[in-house]
Amino acid sequence: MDFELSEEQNLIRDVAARFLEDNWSSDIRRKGLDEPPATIPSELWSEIAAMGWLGISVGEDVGGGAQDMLSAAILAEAAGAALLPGPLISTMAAVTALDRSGNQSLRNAHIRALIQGDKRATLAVEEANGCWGPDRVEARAVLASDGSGTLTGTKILVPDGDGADLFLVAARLPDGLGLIAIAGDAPGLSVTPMRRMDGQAVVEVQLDGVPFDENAILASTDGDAERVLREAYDFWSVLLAADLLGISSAVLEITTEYAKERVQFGRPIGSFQAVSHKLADNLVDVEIGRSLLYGACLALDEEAPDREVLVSAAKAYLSDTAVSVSESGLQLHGGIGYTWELDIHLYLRQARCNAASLGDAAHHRERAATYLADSFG
Amino acid sequence: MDFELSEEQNLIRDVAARFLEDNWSSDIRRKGLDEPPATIPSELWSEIAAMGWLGISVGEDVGGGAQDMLSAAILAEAAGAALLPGPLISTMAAVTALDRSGNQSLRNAHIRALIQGDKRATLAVEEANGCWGPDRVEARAVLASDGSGTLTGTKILVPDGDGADLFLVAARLPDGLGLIAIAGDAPGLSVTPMRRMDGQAVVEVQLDGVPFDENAILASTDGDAERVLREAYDFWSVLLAADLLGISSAVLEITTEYAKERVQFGRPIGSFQAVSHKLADNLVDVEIGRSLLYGACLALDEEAPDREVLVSAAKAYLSDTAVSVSESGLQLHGGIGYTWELDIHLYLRQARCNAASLGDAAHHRERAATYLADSFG
Amino acid sequence: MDLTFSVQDEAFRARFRAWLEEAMAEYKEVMRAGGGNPLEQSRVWQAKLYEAGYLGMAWPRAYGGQEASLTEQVIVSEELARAKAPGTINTIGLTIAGPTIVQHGTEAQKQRFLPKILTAEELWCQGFSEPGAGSDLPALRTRAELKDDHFVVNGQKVWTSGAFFSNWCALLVRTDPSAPKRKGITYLLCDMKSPGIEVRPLRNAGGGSHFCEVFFDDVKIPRENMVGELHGGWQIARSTLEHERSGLSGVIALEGNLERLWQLASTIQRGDHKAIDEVMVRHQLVQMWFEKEGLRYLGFRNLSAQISGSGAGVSGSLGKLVNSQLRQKMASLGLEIAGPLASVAKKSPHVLDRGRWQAGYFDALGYSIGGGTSEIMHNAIAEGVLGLPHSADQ
Amino acid sequence: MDLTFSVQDEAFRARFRAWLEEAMAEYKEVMRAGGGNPLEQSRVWQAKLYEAGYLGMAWPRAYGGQEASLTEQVIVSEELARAKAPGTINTIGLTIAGPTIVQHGTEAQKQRFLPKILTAEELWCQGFSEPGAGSDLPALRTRAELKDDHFVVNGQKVWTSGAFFSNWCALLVRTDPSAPKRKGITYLLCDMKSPGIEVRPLRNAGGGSHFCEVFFDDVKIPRENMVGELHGGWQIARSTLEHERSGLSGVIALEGNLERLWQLASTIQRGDHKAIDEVMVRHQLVQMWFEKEGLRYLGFRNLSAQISGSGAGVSGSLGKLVNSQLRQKMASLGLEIAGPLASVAKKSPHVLDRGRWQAGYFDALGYSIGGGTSEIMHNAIAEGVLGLPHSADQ
Repeated sequence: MDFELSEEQNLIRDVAARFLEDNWSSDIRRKGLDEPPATIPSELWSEIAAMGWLGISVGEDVGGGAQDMLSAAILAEAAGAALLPGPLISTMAAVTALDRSGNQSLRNAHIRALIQGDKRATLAVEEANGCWGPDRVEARAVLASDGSGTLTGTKILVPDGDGADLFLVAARLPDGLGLIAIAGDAPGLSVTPMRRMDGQAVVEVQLDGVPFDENAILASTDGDAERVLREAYDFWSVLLAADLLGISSAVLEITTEYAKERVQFGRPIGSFQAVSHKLADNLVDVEIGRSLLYGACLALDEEAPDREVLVSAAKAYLSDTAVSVSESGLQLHGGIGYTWELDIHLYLRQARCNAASLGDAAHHRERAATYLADSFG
Repeated sequence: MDFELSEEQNLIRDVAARFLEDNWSSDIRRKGLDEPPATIPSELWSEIAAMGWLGISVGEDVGGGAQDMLSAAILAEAAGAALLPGPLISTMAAVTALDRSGNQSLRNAHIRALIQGDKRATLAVEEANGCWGPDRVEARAVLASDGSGTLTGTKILVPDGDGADLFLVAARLPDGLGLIAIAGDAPGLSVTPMRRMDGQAVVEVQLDGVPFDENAILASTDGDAERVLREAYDFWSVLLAADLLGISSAVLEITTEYAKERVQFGRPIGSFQAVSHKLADNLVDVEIGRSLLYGACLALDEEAPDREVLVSAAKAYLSDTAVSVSESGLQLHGGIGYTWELDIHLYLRQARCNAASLGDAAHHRERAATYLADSFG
Repeated sequence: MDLTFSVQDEAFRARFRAWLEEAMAEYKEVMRAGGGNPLEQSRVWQAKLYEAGYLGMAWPRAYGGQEASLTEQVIVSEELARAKAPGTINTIGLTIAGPTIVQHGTEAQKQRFLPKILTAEELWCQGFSEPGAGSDLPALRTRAELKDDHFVVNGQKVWTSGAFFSNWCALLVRTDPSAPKRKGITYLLCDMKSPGIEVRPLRNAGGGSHFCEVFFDDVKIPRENMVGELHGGWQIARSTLEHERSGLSGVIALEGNLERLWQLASTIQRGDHKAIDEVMVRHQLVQMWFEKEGLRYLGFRNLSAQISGSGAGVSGSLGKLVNSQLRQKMASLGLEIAGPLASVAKKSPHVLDRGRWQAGYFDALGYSIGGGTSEIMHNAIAEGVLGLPHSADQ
Repeated sequence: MDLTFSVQDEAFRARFRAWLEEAMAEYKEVMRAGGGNPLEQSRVWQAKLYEAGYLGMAWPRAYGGQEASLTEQVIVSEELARAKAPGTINTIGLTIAGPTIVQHGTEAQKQRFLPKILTAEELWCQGFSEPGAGSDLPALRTRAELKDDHFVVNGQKVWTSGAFFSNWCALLVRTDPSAPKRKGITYLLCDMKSPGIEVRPLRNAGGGSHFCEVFFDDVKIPRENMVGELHGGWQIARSTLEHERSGLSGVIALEGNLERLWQLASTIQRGDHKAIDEVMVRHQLVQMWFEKEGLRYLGFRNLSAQISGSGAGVSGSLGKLVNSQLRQKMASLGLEIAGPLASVAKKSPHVLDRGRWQAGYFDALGYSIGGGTSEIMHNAIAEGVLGLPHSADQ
């Protein structure tokens, strides 16, 4: 029975926070709104790779950190709190999918270069149908009897896709869903830049009969490609939930400090219950959300039967929490909170974007309902 | 342009409040929980009739008050605030249905005795199918070519039905829905007492091939029986919404007074924003709800095209308001609020019961959605 | 109880509506032709309204107003909102500075200032809030010392909308630092071209720059530009702040928002159905419609109370609170309905309605802060309406 | 991070579960046979638990306790909740008076009181709240004067659960009216058979009578029954009030509620579908499940922090707040799901589940009041966890 961060995890958290404080500034994000996109400079990306963050969940045999899910989530939380853009998270998710897929040739071909930051990979799942997730994938992979295939479809909101070396593309295979590894320079693949409301770069990927080989499919050792896709999406969702947790606790901390210092009517505004009870409610949401995130991490590591519903719980709860904590942070700052110079709107923008990524709260509640109907039924 | 209470309406309100203060006590309701049901003694009923309340909306030619919808709602609001049981409301709705139906023989046969309090009538609409309202009526009236018919079905939650002289029963007729007037001693009609959580008496009515004559159908002058039923149900719903408004404003007043007087931490608790802002939110709900109720009353009087959606707005909004104001009243009283001796739980019980009568908030939101889809579509 | 307007009022409405339709058509023609910058265009529009006799409806005729009835005032604001007419540029002049001068100004001030507010010849801004005096407005510290026949002002104001194009500023200053905070404030009218004034734009969270900071460095203001008594400015400012409006024109704006939101939900495809087919989306929209309609009938109650002078109106704080909450709920629902596309910024492929839902969201966030935060509105309702004891000044 | 229990712990769990199953079967047999009144039956059940070594898990062996590990304590409370075992009658003795005596009592008090708490030979109640001292507990005014070797107590307590059957009362009294309110309070153990005590039952909003008022008229309490220092009672009471628990057994109760609620929604017919088919009902249930599960993992975090002594646990006020909110949301949803039948009272035709949803609703309303209101929990979180300044004592 041990449900606390280990000493090593505490260290990861502290080092990450200090590193980002020294090497990253929210001002880059503010500037990125006027001159998009806000990206991580390549030197910083190399340093992040050198610190072992990209491969933290990857096996040691290829140079990874072989850490558990929670350790990766701790990094994502720190990134969210520091307003670091999303490529850290999408890269961690992509390399972990490659690492765990069971497709050794793909793994060996790419993973070292990726976690060292020399090449870049991303995941392309969502499509322009108003929905999220594997179940709504319509991109279609046609396979010939000789094992060669072609892939056709359109992906949107693909993070870090501009100049990516490798796209892991979700598609319908003849016998179910799966992820297919497509090189960034593959014929028939074209990339159109998009921008998010928080200034982050995403792309649209057009796949027009892109040729691939059946060895490019990320299948598990027992040949189950769909499980690989679903696990990767869950892993990614948990990291995004951790990012939302980082946003929530950062805004709560900033607002709490402001409430202690800002004086109106001769008293710190934090002594008014309209302020203090709102912040207390925010703390409740942050702590419940954090607990759900830890639960989801553990469940993924243990491949627990309720892991999907816990992933949905964490993503749904923290999506709502990050938005409401950021909105009330803006409100409780009064006029100051509504200025361009304060970071709150940057957090709120990222909260809104990430809350609407990889399934919003309602999407995940419906997914959880399906599970719970079985469990209670 | 005049959207205030008229002088006459202000008088009705003040007289009603004073009369109920002198002649009714919440203690009767409290006792009624242990020794159900809580009913209006017959002497008081006679006095209420003598004051002209029962026939306030009925034509002057039969001794009614010929007042508008708002005047009737003012009485219902006063009844809610004073915790008077429901027969006032169901009787007003039943006599108004009879008055307006266009069936003159029925009207002439019954209405004077009813509004003088010598006989009692009620409406029987709901059935045991988990739903509310005319659309869900399944009781069936079969009509022979000679104009005689039989009525079969089961009605529940019929107010004031024990010993009622006349039941206006909603049923499916061969050409639509309608209300049929059935005498309390009709063969095949049997009544089983039920009790509500607030101690009020309702009944189940079994109709087992009850014979009736086609002249017992409440049809409008153009023969439209369904419109009569729907209008009666809307009229009744608005009165119930007014009762819920009475509950809300009474609890808000009681709690506000308590918050001014109760001292904790050396200050009246009403100076703590956890208390004062909650009460301010309650006031907002009460005033918005009151405005919707006035709007619904006016729309019914004017037969405005949006009358149905305004009735639904008032009933939905005030159902939610009465419950939330009563719950927060209980909470803000602290331990005292949780005692049997305080009236708050009596209001809360009546709020919960009436919120779940004639359509709960979700039912009315869905009804309104249908209307708005047309209006915006 | 009766919501019908008199025959005269309806005739007035018909006349105004006809005029408005034609005027807007002409105005759009001028716009299309590219006549002048947006500021200039807005002035032209306001002057047009004024010349036709539809501006300053409540103001005395002696200073260019119409002295119209309350119902006519309401009809004008309803029709303007319904026609989605361009706004009048001189908002602060028309709603804050002007009414204050009408009520508290000297005869000379009325003659000097009121007509030019109506014609938009002189635009106004409001110098109330300061960095240390937001919700606690009477804590303001901008100093003004009376020397002979003028005040010398030093200090800083913030959240001053439109300061960079305004000619005049309604300014609150502290003239007696030793008095209790509400007793040492004076209300001045300040020429924005006075030496010593510096205006810096302030960017808001949504990226726009409607606000400014205004710095005062030994700015001279003649004593004749004082409104009311020396040290008596707080009562004057308060009467303007609490000036209750029926809020009916605000409701029409909400109605427009709601209609667009309903149409968005009816358009957005979510897999095999539209967003509006989801009961949670639908019921949220309906609930907002209820609240909007409640505000509308609340507005009628207030208007009737104003007409009859019965004093039975409901506090304007209540309307402001509900209005700002409702705007935010609508804006949030817009993003929820947008689904995955909520995050796509303007000028990007797949962007929804050119980013209007996102811009609207950031706009809406300002409603519960500007003009008194929702927390202050709650205080005002608790203390002013329910009579609960002060929470602030213990 | 690891939620598995050790082999020893799992063996302990298996042993306890087996015992519990058998013990409950025996107990039900006795119940069916109609053995004794409900109070007597509860005593018998508690004695049974005690004799088997499953009570007083945290208490020292010297006074009848088990000195068990935290994980064993958790296992026992988890299994009791899961098996829906009868409650132990002596709640206040086991959770308030006992732990206080363990921590602050004299050796003589420990020997005198602790064993009989465990065996339920002596039942306890708690005399803290007063009519004028609810949320503001330290404002209590029940006076105790020290005369020679005893205190003389005069005053009134309220919300005293089970006072009418209790043998002893953990009592807070004011011994120094001139000192600041937290410095003049003393903690006494009061024999409920002492002359001068009058107990009157108090009926709650749901109709039950769990609470009492207790009146003290010149009641003598020997000085040896004082816990801790004279005037030092507030600190002692506070340490008990803030005694943080993992709250895990509470979560299992929530889980049971939620399961019943889901089943209700899957049973209730609404026209052509079940209530569970309505997305709003379903999503509310899911959201409650999320919150319940969040509380569960929060409990694990607290438990781990207690085991490791890291101090990284989360305030118990937070758990209490969420738990009471969640209970009320569940109870309200129960009535909503019930639809038209929400109003039908017990013993009536068509009543749903014999009125359990209504009774549960009134029970739930008490959760956010008893043991510190939700408002006080918000204060505790704001001040104790976030470090915000006091709102109460200006």
